[in-house]
Amino acid sequence: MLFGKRGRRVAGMLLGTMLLGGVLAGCGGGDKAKSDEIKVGANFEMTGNVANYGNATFEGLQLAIDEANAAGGINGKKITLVKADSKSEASEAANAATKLISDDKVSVLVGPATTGSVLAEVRIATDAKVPIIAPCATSPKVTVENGKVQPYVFRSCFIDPQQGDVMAAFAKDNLKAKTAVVYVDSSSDYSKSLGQVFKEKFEAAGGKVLMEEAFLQKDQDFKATLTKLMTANADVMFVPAYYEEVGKIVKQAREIGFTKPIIGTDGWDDPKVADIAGKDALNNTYFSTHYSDKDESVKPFIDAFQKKYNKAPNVFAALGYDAGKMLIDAIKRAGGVDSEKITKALAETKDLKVGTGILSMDANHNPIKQAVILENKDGDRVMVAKIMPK
Amino acid sequence: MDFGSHLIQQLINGISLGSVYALIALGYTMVYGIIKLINFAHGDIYMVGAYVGFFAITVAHMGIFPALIVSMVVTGLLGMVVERLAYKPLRHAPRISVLITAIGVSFFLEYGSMYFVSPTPRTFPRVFETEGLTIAGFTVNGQQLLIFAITLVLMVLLTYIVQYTKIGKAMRAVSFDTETAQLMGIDANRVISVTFGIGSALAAAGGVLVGVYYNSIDPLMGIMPGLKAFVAAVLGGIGIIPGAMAGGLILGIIEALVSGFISSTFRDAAAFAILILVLLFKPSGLFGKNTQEKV
Amino acid sequence: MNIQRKNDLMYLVLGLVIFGIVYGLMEGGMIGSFWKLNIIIICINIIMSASLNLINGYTGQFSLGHAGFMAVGCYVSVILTTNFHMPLIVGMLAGGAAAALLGCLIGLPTLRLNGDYLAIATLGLGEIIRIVIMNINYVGGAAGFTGIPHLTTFPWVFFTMLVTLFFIKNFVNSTHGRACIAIRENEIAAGAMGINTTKYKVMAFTIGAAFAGIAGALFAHCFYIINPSSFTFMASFNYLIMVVLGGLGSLTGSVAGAFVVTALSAALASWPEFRMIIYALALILLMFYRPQGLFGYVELTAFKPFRFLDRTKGGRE
Amino acid sequence: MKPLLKASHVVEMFGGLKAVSDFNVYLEQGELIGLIGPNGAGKTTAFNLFTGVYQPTSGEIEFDGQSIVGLAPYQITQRGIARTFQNIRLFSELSVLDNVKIAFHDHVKYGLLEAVLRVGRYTEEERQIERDSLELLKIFHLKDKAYETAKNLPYGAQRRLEIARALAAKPKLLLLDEPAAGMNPQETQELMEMIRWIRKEFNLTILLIEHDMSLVMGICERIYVLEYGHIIAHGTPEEIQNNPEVIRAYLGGAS
Repeated sequence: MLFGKRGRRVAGMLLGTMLLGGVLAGCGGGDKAKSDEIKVGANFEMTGNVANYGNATFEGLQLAIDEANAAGGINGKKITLVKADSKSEASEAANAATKLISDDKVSVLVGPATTGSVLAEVRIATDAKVPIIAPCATSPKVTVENGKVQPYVFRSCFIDPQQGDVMAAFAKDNLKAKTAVVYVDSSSDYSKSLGQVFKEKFEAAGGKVLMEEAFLQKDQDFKATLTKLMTANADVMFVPAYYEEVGKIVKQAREIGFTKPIIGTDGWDDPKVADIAGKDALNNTYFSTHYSDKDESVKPFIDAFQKKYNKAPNVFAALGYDAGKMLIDAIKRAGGVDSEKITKALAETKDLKVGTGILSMDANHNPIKQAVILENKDGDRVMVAKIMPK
Repeated sequence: MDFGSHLIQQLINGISLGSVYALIALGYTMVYGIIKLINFAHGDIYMVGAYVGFFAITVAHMGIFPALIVSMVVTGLLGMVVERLAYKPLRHAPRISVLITAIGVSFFLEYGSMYFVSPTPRTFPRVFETEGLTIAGFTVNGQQLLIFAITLVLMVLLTYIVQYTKIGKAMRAVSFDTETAQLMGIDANRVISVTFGIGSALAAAGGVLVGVYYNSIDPLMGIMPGLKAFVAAVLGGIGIIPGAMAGGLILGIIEALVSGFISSTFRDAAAFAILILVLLFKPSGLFGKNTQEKV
Repeated sequence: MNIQRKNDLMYLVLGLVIFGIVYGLMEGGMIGSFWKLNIIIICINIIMSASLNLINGYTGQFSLGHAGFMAVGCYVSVILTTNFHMPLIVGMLAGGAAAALLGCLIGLPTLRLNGDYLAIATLGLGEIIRIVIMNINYVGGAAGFTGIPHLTTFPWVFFTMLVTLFFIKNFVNSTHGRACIAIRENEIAAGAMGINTTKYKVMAFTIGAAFAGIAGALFAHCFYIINPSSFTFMASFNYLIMVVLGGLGSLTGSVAGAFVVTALSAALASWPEFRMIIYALALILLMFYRPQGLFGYVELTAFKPFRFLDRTKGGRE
Repeated sequence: MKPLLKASHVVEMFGGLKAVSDFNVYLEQGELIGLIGPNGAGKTTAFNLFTGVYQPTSGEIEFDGQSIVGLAPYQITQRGIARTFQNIRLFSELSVLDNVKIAFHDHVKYGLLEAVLRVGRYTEEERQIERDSLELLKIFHLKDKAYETAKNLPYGAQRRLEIARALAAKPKLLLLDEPAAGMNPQETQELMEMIRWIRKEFNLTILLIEHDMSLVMGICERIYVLEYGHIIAHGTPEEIQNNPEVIRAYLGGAS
């Protein structure tokens, strides 16, 4: 009896191990790329802390690819998106990128949404000579490391210094602010680096940053820090962060009686901000972004997105869509799935019409595109400035 | 704002934050009290409660209070189902296995809801006016008061249930010694099930109130509050109902003061550091009795 | 040569054979770079789970802060290799030493706590370590440390793993290990048998932390970047899952647990939407059918077909 | 000659409750002494005081001429006092052999590095420990059960294993807390022989708590009687049997 039980246990364990071994072997091979398709790896934050940004970016990308496929593909070839989950974590992003490149044999990688995750896959892609398009990783070091351009990395958004500069000038010149407080998301590279640039530029222009504070992703309650920031009595508050927290920050700031302008960056660009904060609270706030939804040239994208997903796009979706457009254009010009040729074509992107405007690639693999500053006014967004690329 | 009034404002902020922790901690502590399980899925039950409330308001067009009740009932039942399916079969297994199961349930609820309701945050419709009340120069939000009041009422109610009702006595008996309780004719499984139901309903109440107050819910919203509530429960002495309340408030106040006077980046670190310090001097929490093993 | 030496030699040969096969398959291109990376991660996770097992499984001290020690090893080693251009081995040793030192400092006061209280205290300490790292700009703060040289190779992780397993195996089969196990079984009786319980708890904690630090060093040099978000309490849970799944107090169990969890997650990578849901269900079901873990308290060698691997325990059943 | 163990005026308070008061005991080298008393008289508390589990509120305990007040249990064991427990405390998931091996802990000389690298004194000492452990198990008729899990042993065997384990710590003084509890008369008889034998063989001093009067009266040379934390009587078995105080304490009645 005892022996039988033992035997069963051993058998069960061996079976389990073999089963897993089978899975291992099964997944080891990967499919060979069929000749009539172009495989694109979509490495995004499907789960984890920033899953909502990863998913939104993916939706935009998917829309661009679907449109291209509906129009007959590229030179008769359809584009297939192969999804992988980076779990909002750098090491998992590297893992997923390795899978897409080595198992799925993709020609191009798109994503992930956040800087840290993109940085983790740069070397893997570079070693395999597969280009990456990072739709919304805004840190300069994504494309330029120690003064050297990363040959296989491109992006479809503008970089932090650009935006920080724009908002510092706006605060100083348009809002006539002499003093400011900065409130950043210390779990985000994007937010921290924007906060730093803003401070440098604002102080260089003669302003003064009185207080710098930080919060963490997924925080719910900001009142304690906001109360502290209020004691500084500054003319403006700069919150370079993503919409989920921004909505709550604006709402709570107004609740505790902060009436001064609150300004931010493209992370604010989501209809949810108004839902969370409420349109009254959102008055007297300004942010920079890539386009105004009033702009006629952006309308086709917004309509198409609305039709496909039954919701308005946010900035992540727009940048994902732009990344898709860049990709399609590059594959078209490269005339095939060869990664080297696609890389070259991406670098030569010029005057391409994307969802949010016209875009050209500069020598550092950063797009040259317009920026706009929008004001939230009674639930509407009004364009207050348009900054064309220099 | 001078130092004194800044301090008072931060205390108000802390108490309001702390009552949210306390509300979740109450359920945590009840479940722990009865089967000594750190139910890591509790924070996710709270998240489910928020979503049930959300759909009750937006899809079924209910008012806030009916939605709160519906959410508490539905989530309470969910808690009982989870207990029945995932924990009950492991009643005699090592405690750590049940803990791992709880982590599994937590993952399942998080990623399941990520799949079904998408990771995009949802916003609660306005169900209250969010006017800040200004009392003697300090701003208090109506909802803050509401959350605090509801937490207080629930704590008193729970203490009453546990101390004076039949089911409460059964709970204490099961908590003290499950087997002896069963010999005395108590249906321990039913008592445990009810405890999970009540605990989960409390979490749901917390979820809906927080959803209304902060106005945004998402599938991962339960992780941090769940952890903080656990810290609060341990701080007060896990298994003790007033301890959970006190622990929650203390934790909230610590966080507000650290954010307000030191730096918000060290807020969580400070909260944990204080927990550890308290444990070093009072190894069973503030309200816990030190029981030495009999040799 | 005595039986124990012979046994060790046999394990060593077995290890070398496995190494030879896997390495051959890798070099021969039979294993693609995705599985190559995941095999490296499996080895690192084995170091993590085995070292956590020493604390949780053998000594019975419920620690939930293992990822914190990994983080310390990770950051100390990358500072040395990246900023001071030291070789990997120096980074590994320094990372392990730093984690061990911290483990000892933390262990001394906290290991007086019992059960769940110790669990939450160690969880808190792990989080404190992560938050502190997040606020140090020298190591990149929340954004992470970039530009790390890619030094971790399969031979490195495999042999480090082998050393770890040998270390822990020999440790638990000595009087020091037995002292730790006695503490798990009955702390009061252990004290009455002349065992300095505090010393051995701290010793187990320190050794566990040291190996977590070494694993951290290896982990860091797999990727170009590391950031604090890889070391949250969720990561600690993950290692705990490996240990419990394999079986507390079983070294073979730790190996199996780390293998199953990592391989399952990698194998499910093609279905990103369902990966975590399936993982969660698998976890619940496994606990259902084997609440004591795959191996319980016993090693593989306790089962008849594998008993030839261990001849020291002559009369075992 | 100085007594091996001497407790003078020991008081132990739990909150306001005096568990033991003005407790005076001495044990000469090589004696076999009994400690008896009704339930709750403070016998186990006395053991816990001798072994460092509790610290006396006041008073002095000397062992081998040195004070052991303030020492931790493991330090006292290292000085030479080993004990068994009233509610058996075996390392229940481990094998019978490992239970005994653990208790050799304090007499092992090899260090951590030797153990991990399996060099130096490790192999020889481990072999010695194994031999000695099996030897001890043989004395207690447990050798054929050496590889069984301790918790699966019958009750009487578990009690014997506890004694074997305590002996492995190589004590000078052995404290036995109700060693015959739960044993049948025949087992008790065997145990009595065994206790006598090990005392001679290992040159031990033994203090035992026991309710089984036949055992106590049969083997002890002197007996202390505790009631409500006080020693009410002290003497040879005959003296104790005829002591009116003891009869009152055990049989009740007006004092």
